[in-house]
Amino acid sequence: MQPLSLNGVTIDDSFAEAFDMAATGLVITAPTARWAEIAARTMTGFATSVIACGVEAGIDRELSPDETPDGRPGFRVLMFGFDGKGLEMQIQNRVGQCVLTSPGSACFAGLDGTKKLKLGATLRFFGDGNQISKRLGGTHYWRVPVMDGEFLVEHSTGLSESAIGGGNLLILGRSHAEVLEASEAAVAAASTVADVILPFPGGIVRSGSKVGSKYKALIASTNNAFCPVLRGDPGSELDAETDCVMELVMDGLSFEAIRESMRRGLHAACAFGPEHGILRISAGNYGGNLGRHHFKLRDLI
Amino acid sequence: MLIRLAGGRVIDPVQGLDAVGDLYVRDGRIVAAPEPGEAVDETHDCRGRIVMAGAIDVHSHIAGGNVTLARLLLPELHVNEAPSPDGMPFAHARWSSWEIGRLYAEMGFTTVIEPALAPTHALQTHLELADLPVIDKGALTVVGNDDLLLKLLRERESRDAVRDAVAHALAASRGLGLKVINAGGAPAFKSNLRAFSFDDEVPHYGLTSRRIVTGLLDAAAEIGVPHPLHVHCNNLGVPGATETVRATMAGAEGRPIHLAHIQFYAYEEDPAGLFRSGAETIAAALAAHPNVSVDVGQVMFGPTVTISLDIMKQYSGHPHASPKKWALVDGDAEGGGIVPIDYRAKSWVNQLQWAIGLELFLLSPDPWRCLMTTDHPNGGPFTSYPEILHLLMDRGERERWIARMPEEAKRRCGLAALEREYTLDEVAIMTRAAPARLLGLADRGHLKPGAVADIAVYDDLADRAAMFRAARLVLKDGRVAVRDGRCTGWIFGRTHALKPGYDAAMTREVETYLTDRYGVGAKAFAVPDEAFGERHVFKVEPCSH
Amino acid sequence: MAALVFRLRAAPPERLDLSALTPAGLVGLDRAAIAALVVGTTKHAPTVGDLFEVSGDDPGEIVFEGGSDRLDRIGAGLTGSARITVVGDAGLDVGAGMKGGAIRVTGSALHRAGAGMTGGLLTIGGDAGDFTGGTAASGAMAGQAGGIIVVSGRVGDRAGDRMRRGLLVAIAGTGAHAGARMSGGTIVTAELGAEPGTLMKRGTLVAGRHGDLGPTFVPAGRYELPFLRLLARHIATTVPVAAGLIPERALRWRGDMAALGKGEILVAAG
Amino acid sequence: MAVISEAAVGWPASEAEARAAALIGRARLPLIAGLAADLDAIRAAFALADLTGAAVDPAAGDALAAEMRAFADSGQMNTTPAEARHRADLVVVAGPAALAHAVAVGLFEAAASPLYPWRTQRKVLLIGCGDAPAVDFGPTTVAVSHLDADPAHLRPVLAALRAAAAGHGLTAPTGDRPTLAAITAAAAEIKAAAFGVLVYDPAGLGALGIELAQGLVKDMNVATRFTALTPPPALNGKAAALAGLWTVGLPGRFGMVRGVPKGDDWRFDGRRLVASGEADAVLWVGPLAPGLPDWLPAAGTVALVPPGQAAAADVVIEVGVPGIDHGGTLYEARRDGLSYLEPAAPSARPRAAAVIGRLAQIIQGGAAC
Repeated sequence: MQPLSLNGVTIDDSFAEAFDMAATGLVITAPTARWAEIAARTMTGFATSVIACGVEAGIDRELSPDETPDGRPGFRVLMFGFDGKGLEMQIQNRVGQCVLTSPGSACFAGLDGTKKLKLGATLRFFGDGNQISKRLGGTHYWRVPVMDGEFLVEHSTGLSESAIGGGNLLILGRSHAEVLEASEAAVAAASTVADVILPFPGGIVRSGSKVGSKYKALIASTNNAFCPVLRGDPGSELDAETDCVMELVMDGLSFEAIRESMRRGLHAACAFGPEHGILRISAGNYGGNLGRHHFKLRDLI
Repeated sequence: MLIRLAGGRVIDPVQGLDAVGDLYVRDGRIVAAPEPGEAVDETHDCRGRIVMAGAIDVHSHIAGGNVTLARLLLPELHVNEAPSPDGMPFAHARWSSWEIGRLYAEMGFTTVIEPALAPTHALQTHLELADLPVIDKGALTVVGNDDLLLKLLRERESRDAVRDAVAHALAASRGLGLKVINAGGAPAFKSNLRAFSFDDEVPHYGLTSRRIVTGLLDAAAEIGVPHPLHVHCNNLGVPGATETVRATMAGAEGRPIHLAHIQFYAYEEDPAGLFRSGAETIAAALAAHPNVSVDVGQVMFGPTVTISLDIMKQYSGHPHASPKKWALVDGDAEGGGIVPIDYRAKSWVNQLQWAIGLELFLLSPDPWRCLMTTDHPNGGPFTSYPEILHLLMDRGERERWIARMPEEAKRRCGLAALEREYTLDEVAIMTRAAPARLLGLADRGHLKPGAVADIAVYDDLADRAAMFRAARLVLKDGRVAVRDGRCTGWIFGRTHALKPGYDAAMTREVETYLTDRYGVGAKAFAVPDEAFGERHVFKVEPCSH
Repeated sequence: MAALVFRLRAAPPERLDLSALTPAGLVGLDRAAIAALVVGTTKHAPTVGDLFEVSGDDPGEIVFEGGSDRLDRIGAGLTGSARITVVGDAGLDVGAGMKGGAIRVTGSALHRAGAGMTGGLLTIGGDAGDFTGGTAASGAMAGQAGGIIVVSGRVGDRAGDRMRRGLLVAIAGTGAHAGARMSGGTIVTAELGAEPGTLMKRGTLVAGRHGDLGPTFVPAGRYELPFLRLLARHIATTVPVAAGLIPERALRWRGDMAALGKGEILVAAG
Repeated sequence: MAVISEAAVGWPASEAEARAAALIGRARLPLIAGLAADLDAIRAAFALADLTGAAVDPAAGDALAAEMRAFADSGQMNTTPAEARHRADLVVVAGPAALAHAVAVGLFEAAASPLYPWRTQRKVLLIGCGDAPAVDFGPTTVAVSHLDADPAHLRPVLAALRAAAAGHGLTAPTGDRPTLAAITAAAAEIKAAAFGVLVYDPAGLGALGIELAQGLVKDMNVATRFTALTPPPALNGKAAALAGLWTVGLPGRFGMVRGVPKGDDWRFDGRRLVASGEADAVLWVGPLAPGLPDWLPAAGTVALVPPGQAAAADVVIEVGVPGIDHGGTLYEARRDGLSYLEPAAPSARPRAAAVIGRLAQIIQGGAAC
């Protein structure tokens, strides 16, 4: 079998192993795009890993006024968690602390679904009895009095139980600067796909991890196999020229969306080629025994 | 005219009779078997059927200002849909006097007592009763919260004065008995008290409920009112009301007393302040006090309305109104309160009320002293009596209902363990013989020669509800009133009333009091025969002595 | 199948109760049985056949031709997806208590149009009388509790009385006491008559102008509420003719302070 | 046999009665209007309505409709004149009509011996009654205060009072009539009452105004005792309403729609039924009425009127006046209930009930042919 490559970059015949997740979406609007973005960014902060943050969240995309329910600028955010109950708690805390508080904001369902998660259903109680219920065309909203007017919030949002978390790409290269530049480009490309978020800082995680640790309290620890400074350990996956590895992680509402996002990220990274220090693309997996979704890199070329 | 009811199973506990045979009626009365060869004008085939005296209800709110206010408050619960048959105008006008008479008759009831005849509205009550077709009626005069009586008691006037005041109220309002409702509770509520117990004092009067009730027991005995003083106790619906009932029973000190709709008091309080069944406590107290009779006030599921002169209780109950509207009259003496309610099968509280009522029936030591009522319409409409009889007579039917009870209700009562099934004989006692005896109406409730020919004939069906819902035949005063479960036309019964005497001085005292209070005299409150046109409405019943 | 058409032969001699002429009331009836239905309200008891020429056979699509303000209870309690069209005027209670379907009256309607309705769409081309979208009868605990009513002209007094939910649009204006005792829902109009929102507990009136409010409505500021934008969009899609009635910026009156005081009147503000 | 009243049995039908019966019996929709009569006549009218499929509208129909509607919609808290007179420590009177009623039922009259001796003092608060109404408020009244208001438009002031008593915000009434300060002071007085009574005139307030007034009363009962007193509708309308309720379940104004009693205040409004032509014959029952209403046409009308009253009607039948010519049951405002009134000057004039009963008999006989 011929080794896989794209634009001179070696592509491991490996796969990203991803898991079933529950997901929901929200649309956050404000009088200006700036304030809609502030609310959206704030509520998706500290939401990189469901293990420690309770949720993986990020901005899916910016919405034009035509695309939002109230005709104002907005952002769609996606949130991924273990189950609906956990997501509901995250919605309550994050929308309550970061959107309800943000000037001029409103918050709507960002995902359809027959199963619903409480949104305004719990946040309305902030109104202390002065909240106003409104149903328009089958949709239920709450208007909650706040100091700059009203916080308009939809009663519920949709829940997807067929979402997927953990699509990923490992970008291996010569230097930190070159790998970072290619990774940024890969994040930008991967983010153009709807229904996908890259929840880590700027879409990149540099501390890819393995399962388990020598310390009993930890359930994950540094990924020895892809740590350049640990070359020499048995099991290191890195050759002598690879001094830097960065990872992109994608959560998405569907297999197809993640695969497309990975494909765009992979091509964007490979476009830099060996001449710009990008040597190899790999993916994280656990041998295929833990996650039921496998994104084979060979299918993305 | 001689009528023969032929070949039915005749059940008459008064005569100890349960046998297949003929029953004869002549000129509105039951008569002994005629001489052989005497011509029978009319024969009704009763083979395979049950023949009983017409049933009697001692406590059903069927007339009077508050019943009519309930009609006004809840038009949505009695929307008319069916036309009435020719010759029976308003027979299907829902909640009307006319419909009430028809529906009672079709179940085989021939005498019904309105238990809240307010003396100030006696004329209206009697006018409404007079428009109730078919059945005989009577009403219990409400005393015990009126300022005149309270003043006499407060000022420690003689027992004679109290007796005369009560006798005057009874005679003027043309009542058949005496009723007291949360004695002292109405003036206490008007003075802004929100709770009132047997030994609490009415503000400004220095009188307790106990003093009022015992004063009325004395008066009733001295007047010779055949029906025991009919008491609506304090603390209706309150967890712990079993204690109020026990205190009231003990307070009667052996004198005859009837406690109304006892189910609403058979509530004990658990450590969490919630209620649980006190039926065993009540049943034990009933067994220990042979002077006491009760009616149950069974709760049945569905929307209904509570109508009561207990304005304190009705005000405190208004937050539970369903639909959310209610009315309260701070009237002369009591007034009244109307609070709609929906007893829901899904509510453990309502289910427990239902179960407690049945427990009381099934634990009752004596069918002569524990009567069937729903306190119509307070616990449910009187039209649910057939279902209640089915539940009492058929343990299997009970179990089917119990299977739907929430656990919360099941573990707060002992209904599931009760195996008793009422016999037809016990039913005849509870719904015929006993109420007649308690009302002092000697000419009914049994089938002895000389009794009024108020007779109900039922098909002997395993489905007791179906059986008692539609009598096969009902004779009222010897006339066919119902055939095959349907009323056959308008005939009219009478309103039974006492006519006690009293000292003429009381007439003057009452006149002075009324003129002081209202600016009009006793005539304005009278119930003269002339007010009924050419209708012959009243039948005077004798006092006991 | 062709629409089931009831063509009025002449002005009816008495008020008619047409509530039986719905899909539910006509199911399984052939032409003769339909003609025999009594629709009169007096002892004369005229039938469908006495008063209407009947054609067509589709009870899911009913047309009344030749209106009259004596044609009462058209489409009362309508359910499902049936459609009823009245070419001309309708009488009392058109669409009262309807749960679904669509009724269109090209002329005007008398009182209680859409009273107590819980779903569906009721459109009236002319004016409508008192209690439009309000309570259907004495003692009724709820007025309109869902669905949409659109009246192109004016509605009478107490429109939306005890309204709980849904949308009532009276394009030209309302009579007095619009939204009386309402506890939810939204009324939209160009002009509210005298004393709007009497005893309203909750709910929203949106208008360009209004009559006397009395002392128990309190001004509570001027806002560009996102809710109004949402409402404007909803109306633009469901009632395009009324799209211009929603102001971008509104003065919020809060009341009725004589009742719960959690209702609002939103009036166009510069 | 549809005659409830047995009064008619055995009387010969006069020519006028025959003509009247023909008019009513032939009509597509007869209207039985007025019911300004004793209870027997009201009952007879109901029976005739059942027989002929008529609409029924008491003379006080409009006022009655508003009051009954408000009651059915929300319920009420009321009291009697006697209870108000003896127990109230605050009487709030809303408007001149209410004040007239309070005076008429003796609310301010001193009792020869006070029934509740602990109640020694009373205050009166007048709303929209002017500053100096010519009324003797009696020896127990220790203070009379006034709240300025337009007597024709009391609703806004009552609304403001209720809002103020509930602690809600307010805007100033039009023209500061009354001022916010006066409203606040009046609300404080109302809240301080131990047993307050609000007297209002239902006819003047309309259904929403009644509900508002009752809302104020109910609000106060959370902490103290408060209740209301109202004048009954005119021309024995209360008796018609009560009898309607126990006879067909409907208060006063209703129609017998193909044998089924139906209530609808607009549809069975007599004035409208006549104007629209829906009613094609009218039986006016008015022995207690001062005259026929102006909307009644002469053609097709049968009028039962008191002796000597001129009436433009096809058939005019003079009947006795209950309480004068014959006894009768009427609603008595002072004692707030139905009372039987003995005749003041008994005469042989026919009772309205008997005439109506005979009309029914004739119609029934005709229908049998």
